[in-house]
Amino acid sequence: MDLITLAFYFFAALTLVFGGVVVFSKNIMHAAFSLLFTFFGVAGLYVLLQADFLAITQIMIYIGGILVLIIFGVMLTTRITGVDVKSGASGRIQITVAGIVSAALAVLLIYVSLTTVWPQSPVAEAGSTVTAIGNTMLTKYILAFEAASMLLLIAIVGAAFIARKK
Amino acid sequence: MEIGLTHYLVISALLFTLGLFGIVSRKHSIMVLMGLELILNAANINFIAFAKFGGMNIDGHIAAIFVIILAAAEAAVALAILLNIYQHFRHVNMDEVDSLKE
Amino acid sequence: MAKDTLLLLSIIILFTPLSSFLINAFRSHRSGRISGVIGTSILFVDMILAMIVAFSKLVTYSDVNIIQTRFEWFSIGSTNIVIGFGIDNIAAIMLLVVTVISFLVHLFSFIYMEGDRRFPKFYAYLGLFTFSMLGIVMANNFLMMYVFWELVGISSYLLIGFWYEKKSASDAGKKAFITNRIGDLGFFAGIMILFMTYGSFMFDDIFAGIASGKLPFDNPTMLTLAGIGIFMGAMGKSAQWPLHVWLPDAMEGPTPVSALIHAATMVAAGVYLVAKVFVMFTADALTFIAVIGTITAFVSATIAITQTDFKKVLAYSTVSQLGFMIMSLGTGGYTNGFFHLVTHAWFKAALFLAAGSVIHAMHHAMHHLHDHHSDPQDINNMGGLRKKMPWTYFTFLFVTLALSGIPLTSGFLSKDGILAGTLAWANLTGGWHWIVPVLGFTAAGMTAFYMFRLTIVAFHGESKTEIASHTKENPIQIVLPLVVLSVLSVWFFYSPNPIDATKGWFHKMVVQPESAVPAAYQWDFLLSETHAVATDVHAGSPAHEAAAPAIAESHNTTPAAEHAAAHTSGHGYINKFQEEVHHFHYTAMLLSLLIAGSGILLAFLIYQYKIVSADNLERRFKRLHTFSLNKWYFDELYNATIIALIMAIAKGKALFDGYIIDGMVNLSAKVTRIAGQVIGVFDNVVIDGAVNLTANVTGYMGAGLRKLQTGRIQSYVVMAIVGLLILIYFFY
Amino acid sequence: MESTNFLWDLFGRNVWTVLAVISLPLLFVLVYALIAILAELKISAWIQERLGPMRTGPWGILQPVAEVIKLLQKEDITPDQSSKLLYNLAPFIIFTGAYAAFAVIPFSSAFVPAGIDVGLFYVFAIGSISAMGIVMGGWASNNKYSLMGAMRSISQLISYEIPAAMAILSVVVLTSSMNMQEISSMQSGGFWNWFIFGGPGGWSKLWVIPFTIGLTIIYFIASLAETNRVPFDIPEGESELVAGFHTEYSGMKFAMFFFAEYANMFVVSAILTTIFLGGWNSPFGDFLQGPWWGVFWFILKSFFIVLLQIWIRWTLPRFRVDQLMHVGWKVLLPLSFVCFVAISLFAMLN
Repeated sequence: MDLITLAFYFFAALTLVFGGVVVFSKNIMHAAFSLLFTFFGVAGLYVLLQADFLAITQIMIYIGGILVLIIFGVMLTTRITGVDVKSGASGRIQITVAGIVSAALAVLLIYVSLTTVWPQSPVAEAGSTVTAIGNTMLTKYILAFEAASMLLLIAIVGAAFIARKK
Repeated sequence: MEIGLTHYLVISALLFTLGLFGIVSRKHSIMVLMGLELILNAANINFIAFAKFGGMNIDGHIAAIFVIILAAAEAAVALAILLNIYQHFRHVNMDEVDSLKE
Repeated sequence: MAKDTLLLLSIIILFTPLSSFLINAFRSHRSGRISGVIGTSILFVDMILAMIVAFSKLVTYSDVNIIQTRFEWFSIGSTNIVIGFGIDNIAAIMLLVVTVISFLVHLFSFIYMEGDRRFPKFYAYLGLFTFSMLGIVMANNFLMMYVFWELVGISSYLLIGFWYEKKSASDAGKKAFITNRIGDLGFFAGIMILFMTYGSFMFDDIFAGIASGKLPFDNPTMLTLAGIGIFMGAMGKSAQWPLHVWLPDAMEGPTPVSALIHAATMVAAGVYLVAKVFVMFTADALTFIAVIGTITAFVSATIAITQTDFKKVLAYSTVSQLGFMIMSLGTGGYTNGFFHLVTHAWFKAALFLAAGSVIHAMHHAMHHLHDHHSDPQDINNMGGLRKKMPWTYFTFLFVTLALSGIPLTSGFLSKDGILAGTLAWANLTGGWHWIVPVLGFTAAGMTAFYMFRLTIVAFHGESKTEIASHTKENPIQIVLPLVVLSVLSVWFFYSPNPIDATKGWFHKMVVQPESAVPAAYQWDFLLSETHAVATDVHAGSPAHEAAAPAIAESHNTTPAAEHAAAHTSGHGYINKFQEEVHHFHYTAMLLSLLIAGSGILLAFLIYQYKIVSADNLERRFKRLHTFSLNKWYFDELYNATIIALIMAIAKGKALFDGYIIDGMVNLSAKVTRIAGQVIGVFDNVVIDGAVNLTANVTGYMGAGLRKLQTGRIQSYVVMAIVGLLILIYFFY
Repeated sequence: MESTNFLWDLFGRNVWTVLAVISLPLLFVLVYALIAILAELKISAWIQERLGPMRTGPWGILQPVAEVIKLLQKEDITPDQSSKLLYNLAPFIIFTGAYAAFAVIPFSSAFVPAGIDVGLFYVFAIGSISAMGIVMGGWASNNKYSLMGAMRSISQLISYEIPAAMAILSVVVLTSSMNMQEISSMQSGGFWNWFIFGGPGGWSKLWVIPFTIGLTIIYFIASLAETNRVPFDIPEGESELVAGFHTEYSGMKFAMFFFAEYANMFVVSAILTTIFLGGWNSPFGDFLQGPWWGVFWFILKSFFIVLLQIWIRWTLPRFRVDQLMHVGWKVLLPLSFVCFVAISLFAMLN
């Protein structure tokens, strides 16, 4: 068991355990903060997958952006009178159904993952992906890139418009 | 056992089902949103895993980046909408938001 | 002025009063005086324009028959409805008459109607009336003529019933309108006969058609009937016997209205119509017209003698004079008939305005004395007004002389011509036709008598009541129109010769047109010599058209006719009738002077010097007096015959409706109800059962399926995932 | 840029070496923090015309040590109604964020803990972990002042991140690299080649010098805000919010915050040094140039910036919240955009 394998299991555990906390926690703030670790774990997995740029993007956008937004959302939409902020579980039947369906899906997906013969290609050389991503983004995916920038602009303007006080 | 594609796929599957469970079992909209983020992350793990092992190479990264962009836009707009819903109903429980106007 | 400009100006003249109507109609709740100023100034402009157009036509284009335009209005199938408008000499003269009198009446009403709470509305109605009347004048086709004919009817109705709070006023309005409708029915029938035959409403087309020998239904009688039908319209509008009953009642309207509409313009429209379509009347139709005119003139003159209401006397006098005009036209005296229309318009308007002046003064006096019961229009309440209202008196006296046919007045010129015409006609035709001049002369004498009776009773002697002694002269706005109108009644305006008008401009301008009727159906003495020759030689050939100069537009009528006449007879007369009239000129003049003089003398003897007692006469001719006083019982006669008949028919129909039709309806309703009940049971049990069954099945299914449609996204997600699982299970 | 780390060359890649590489910056930070605290105390005293700590050691130079000992001895209070786990976790998260940034800071041409290609980006991203720590601590304290302090802090961080990012991006545009080691080595050959003066290049770079100087100032101001230093210390403005998000903290956990703040100060200074002030390069060309001298120059420059921050802290008054937002969004942001566009144009035309 080398360091890489160890790191993989560490990050996998981090992701899944805190993912579980996110989902099962009764306190919404705990859930939100657990998300931090989940994201961090995923970023770690990216690093192990030699996607350094993606990993940092993950940290920057998910933790620095989306998570902050979510926490702001929680704070602005919940009456925080104490530290135990309920995350609003549904009725027992619904949870049961959700559990069954999720478990079934998990079993199915894992079964599929394990039994399918995936097209494998030789493992790519380790190295910086930034240049490659930049070149591809501005050549092959230039249209999608511009569309995404427009989308973000519109989302910003729209969000600001929707959220402002009447 | 060498860490390979299936490892990541399994992790992704588990993360996906966790997210799904979060979406289905919670009333609080923000909890649903968090579940959604988990699902998107699971998808991204798949993309990157296939980029490395499945020959998707840089295209997988690009796809993941677009997923992240969409997630950011979605979170911004969704939270803005939630703020509005909260101003109207004083809560953000999904199944109690049931009228289109006051 | 170019012809196009002239037509353009005519259109402007036509629509200017309409603007007055629109402006005043939309400000009918505002202050009144402004409306008066607006209406009067618009009419002033209109009058100036009308003068320009009229002089232009009469001076520049005097030799052009008619300046007109025609355009397609719309088409029904393959039939094109063509309308248009045009100015000929009589239209030009009528333009002058209508606008001048209308302007003076506007001016007069400014004081007369002051303080009335519907003052703006009054001016609006006056504008509407003037517009409609000008439309009649300018029309060169039956369709427009008919449309404006009805517009005149409606504005007359509005103005007669202007004080509609008074039942008599609103009744009078309705009576006028309905009576007119009866005449219009004939008018419409006549128009339709002509339209069916000639396929056009244009005068030109129709006259050309008649001249070409084409007759309605190939029957000369139908042409006569068409003429009589159109004349019936004139009978209604011009209050000819037996449709004259509405005009005296129309005096319920404000006096300026009586002057404008029921003396000078609207009632003259009938005469104008007859003159306009004169060329299409057959000999039979003309005889009918002459007889009707004569009866009207005589009957109303007899009634006027005994009336005591100031305006009623004038009203019957108007009817009588209209009878004269119609009679003149009927006897072929085209020019004199129309001449009398014009001269009569001035002095009758003056008479009515003078009456208005008197009534206004009486009203003021009554108001001053706080008397609200006396009748301000009863001449027995007046007397001695000569000293109180000198201007009114002298103008009134002068126009009374004109009406009576005393020399140096315009009335003498025209009436003399008419009477000479009747004599000539009777002489040329003979037989029972002599009754026409006899009754004509009698009526002329009676005219002089009753007019002087009116003057003497109302103005001479001492004041008969307190009210009369408190009257005083009216302001300039009232007096000025009187003076203007009476000045216009001086002979000089029509002919330099005070006893013969035939050399004056009027007779040069208004020349009797050539008849379009085939010679076989027309008096031979009304046909010009060329025409007679032409018809003799080429009977039924296209030469008719060429020989009917009156028909073709911008055809040089007057010189042509004169030229032709000079060639054939060498006397300067158009036809034999003119010549005969000339022969009878002095006879008629002496005779009428004699009769009018004796009428005046009689009036003075009875009412001024009381040598003959009026009461004695009244007692001795009790029956005649009552007969006259009650207007020959025409209203009662109509009540007892026509109205009673209609009521009886209506009652019979009501019974029929009540018992038979209602019974059938009720029976069918009952049958339907029973059938309905049976069907209802079937419907409830069988059909509703089936429908309900379907509905319930659907409903239960819906209620079951509805549970799936929770509205919760989460349950949809679950279902989607379940579906995915199933799909993967089956296809993986 | 494979391995600019002399430890790898010395000992090879094994667990112990990794541990050494990881802990080296920690050692540095400990020493640095003590010095910085002393500097803060002394400089504030001199600015206020007093002597400052004089009793502990000669001229009071041991005063920071005493302070640390005091903090370690203090009772560690955890508020009763707080969210215990998060409350205890927050200081570590914050310190983790601050310390993680040291991974890519090039102390010398021969030493950088992790020489990754996206170093600048990494530094930038890792800053957001500190933000999470702040909000975690603020919320978990169950104290309204803490919560408000945390929220203000977050909004301030987000607001000033953008001008700072624009400044960094401008340099990235000029260098076409995000590797901090590369950026540093590009600026070798005297202070004239530093990016504050437009970086290496011919006379045409004169056009961008105003913009690069401007960006340097912008980055400096933004970094003040990101570290919550005066005049941007509203999140912990004592006159309004007691002590901001760490009001409830005491003892060792407070020391962690304290520590993290000083570490952060050094991180932003180090970045400023690296991207604008030539990094470990000597300002005088080859004079005193080399791997070891590089450490000296780097620490000297960074320390100068830290001292500048301390100096400003005791000189300027605090901004109001609205002024803060105004400066961030309406002044710095447009200015940084202008500079960025200008520099991009320059880079494109070159």
